[in-house]
Amino acid sequence: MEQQPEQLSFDFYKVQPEIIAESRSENLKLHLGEFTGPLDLLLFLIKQEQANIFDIPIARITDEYLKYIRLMKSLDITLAADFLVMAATLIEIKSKMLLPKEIVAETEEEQEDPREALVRQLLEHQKFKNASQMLYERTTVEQAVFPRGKIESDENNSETNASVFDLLTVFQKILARHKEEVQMEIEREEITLAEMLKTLKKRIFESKELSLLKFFEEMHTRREIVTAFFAILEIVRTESIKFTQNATFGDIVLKKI
Amino acid sequence: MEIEEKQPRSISEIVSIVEALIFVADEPITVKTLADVLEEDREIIEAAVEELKLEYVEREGGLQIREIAGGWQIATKTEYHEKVRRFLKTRPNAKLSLASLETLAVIAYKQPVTIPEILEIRGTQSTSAIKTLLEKRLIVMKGHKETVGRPMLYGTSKDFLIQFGLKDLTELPSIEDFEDLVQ
Amino acid sequence: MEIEEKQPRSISEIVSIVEALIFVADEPITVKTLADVLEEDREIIEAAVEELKLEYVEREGGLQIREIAGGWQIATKTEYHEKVRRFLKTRPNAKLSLASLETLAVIAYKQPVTIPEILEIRGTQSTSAIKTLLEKRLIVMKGHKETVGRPMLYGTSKDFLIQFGLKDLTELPSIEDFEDLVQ
Repeated sequence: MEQQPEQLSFDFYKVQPEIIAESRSENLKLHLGEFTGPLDLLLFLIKQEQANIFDIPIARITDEYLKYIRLMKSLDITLAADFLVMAATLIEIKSKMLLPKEIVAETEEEQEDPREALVRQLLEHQKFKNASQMLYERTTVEQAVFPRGKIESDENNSETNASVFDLLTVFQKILARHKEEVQMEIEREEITLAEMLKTLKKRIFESKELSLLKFFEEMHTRREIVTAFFAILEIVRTESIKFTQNATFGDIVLKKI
Repeated sequence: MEIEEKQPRSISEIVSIVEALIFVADEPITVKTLADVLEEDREIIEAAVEELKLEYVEREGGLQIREIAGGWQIATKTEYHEKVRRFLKTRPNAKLSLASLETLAVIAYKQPVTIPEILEIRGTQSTSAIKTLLEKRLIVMKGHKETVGRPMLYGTSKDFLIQFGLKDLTELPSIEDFEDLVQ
Repeated sequence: MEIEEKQPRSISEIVSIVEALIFVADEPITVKTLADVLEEDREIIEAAVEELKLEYVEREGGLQIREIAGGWQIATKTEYHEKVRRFLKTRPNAKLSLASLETLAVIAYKQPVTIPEILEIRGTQSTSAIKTLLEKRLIVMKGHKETVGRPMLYGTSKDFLIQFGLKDLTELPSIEDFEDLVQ
């Protein structure tokens, strides 16, 4: 038995934003659509008010916009900061338009409609909104087309095509993992003092002398360095081995006497 | 040492080899690659692909030959999607959110483009949409822009062309075409 | 509740759907599975498969329908194997296992780098991954490091830049670029 005919998981047209608030008796029913940003909300309000985009009734639209923001706030819905920035912009435009024209003319070289920049942005945004609808339609059609199944020559393994983004993500994961491991190492005893002493002795007896700097460089963790340090102090105390330094601040070398 | 017998092939043989190669390729295969493998001129390959395409149309079978992402591919016909999906037990891919689609539209038309430039057009932050699009391999990082801060540039990928059924980016309708839709 | 409109399909439609299903299946598909998906009798499916097989023989194209392991499959014809193999060998292959990708990431970001240093960062042996990366020409040897044992240094190659679509190494996204995205 098949459940419902295949349906796409969402319908572009159905998720178009809308605000429906109806209060019947005690219940307030509210339906909020998904606005992709403040420009989206503004376009919606302009359409709802049946206003001309080239001559936006800024006072009315600003009121509507602020009403929406307040509604969201009262519902404890967190709004992206961009929505608040747009609110400020609208209020600014509104106040500019209230000023007598002569005063504005004095402060600005050429008299420009304070709404102009916003209108340009809205028109630009509208174009891309329409373009995204086109993309939605294309991908819907495309989902009905299937490529062939796997064949032998596809090297049936878990290999993936890698992009620069994959490189970066993988590298970041390695670094995170590395950090964790280092933290774990500090907690457990890696190399014991006895083992370190043995290694150190072997190294000195093999090559007669050993650069301290080099020996420390071979250590992987802070703990190992500390252990190595104790081992060196111990070996100088118990064996016939001494420190030499050729120059002030030069490398310290362990030498068999 | 190897002696390649260079007897001229018939066009129907070329068509057959082209079909075999398009089939085994796990990605759309370009005319150039076909020409290289067959050691034939581009024109001959192009004619062969056209011939093959016609054959598929005339056969009226379950498959089609189509040009996508700069190459050729064999795929099922749309009309059988219901049965195919039922067999594969797949659901349609999770759809992109409106925010992601919008961000993708901006990147597709303005590429290569930086995050601040996308913000300018969308009027809102797009970082989580960009992350989604990167993860879905629909967009790729295209190096840094040589301006202050060296912001990362983004563009669409080959997967974008495939998933949206486009031959290449020029097949996208002009962004100005969407203008007259503004009421 | 659902009413399935059970209008009889034409045999040619069944043949087309059968072809589409054989095509998308990862493994040879049995008559039983085909019958289940199409909700048709075994006999009808068997006839459709025979019909399809005949069509492929008559077409004389590059593909064949064959019965294998109790199921049906589309495959290239044996006479074109030489060309197919040639194509498969030469096709660019940017596909990497996770181990190789990890090793490549460390080399890309830490270059020039030695094997012990990679081990240190990845926390696991990378020798076979390094061999793979060298074979794929994604990395190259960059001389010896002047420390004890003079270990070999590795870095990314020109092919690496080409395959990952980078102009130069400064175009590699940095961890900071990524942080912009996750915040």
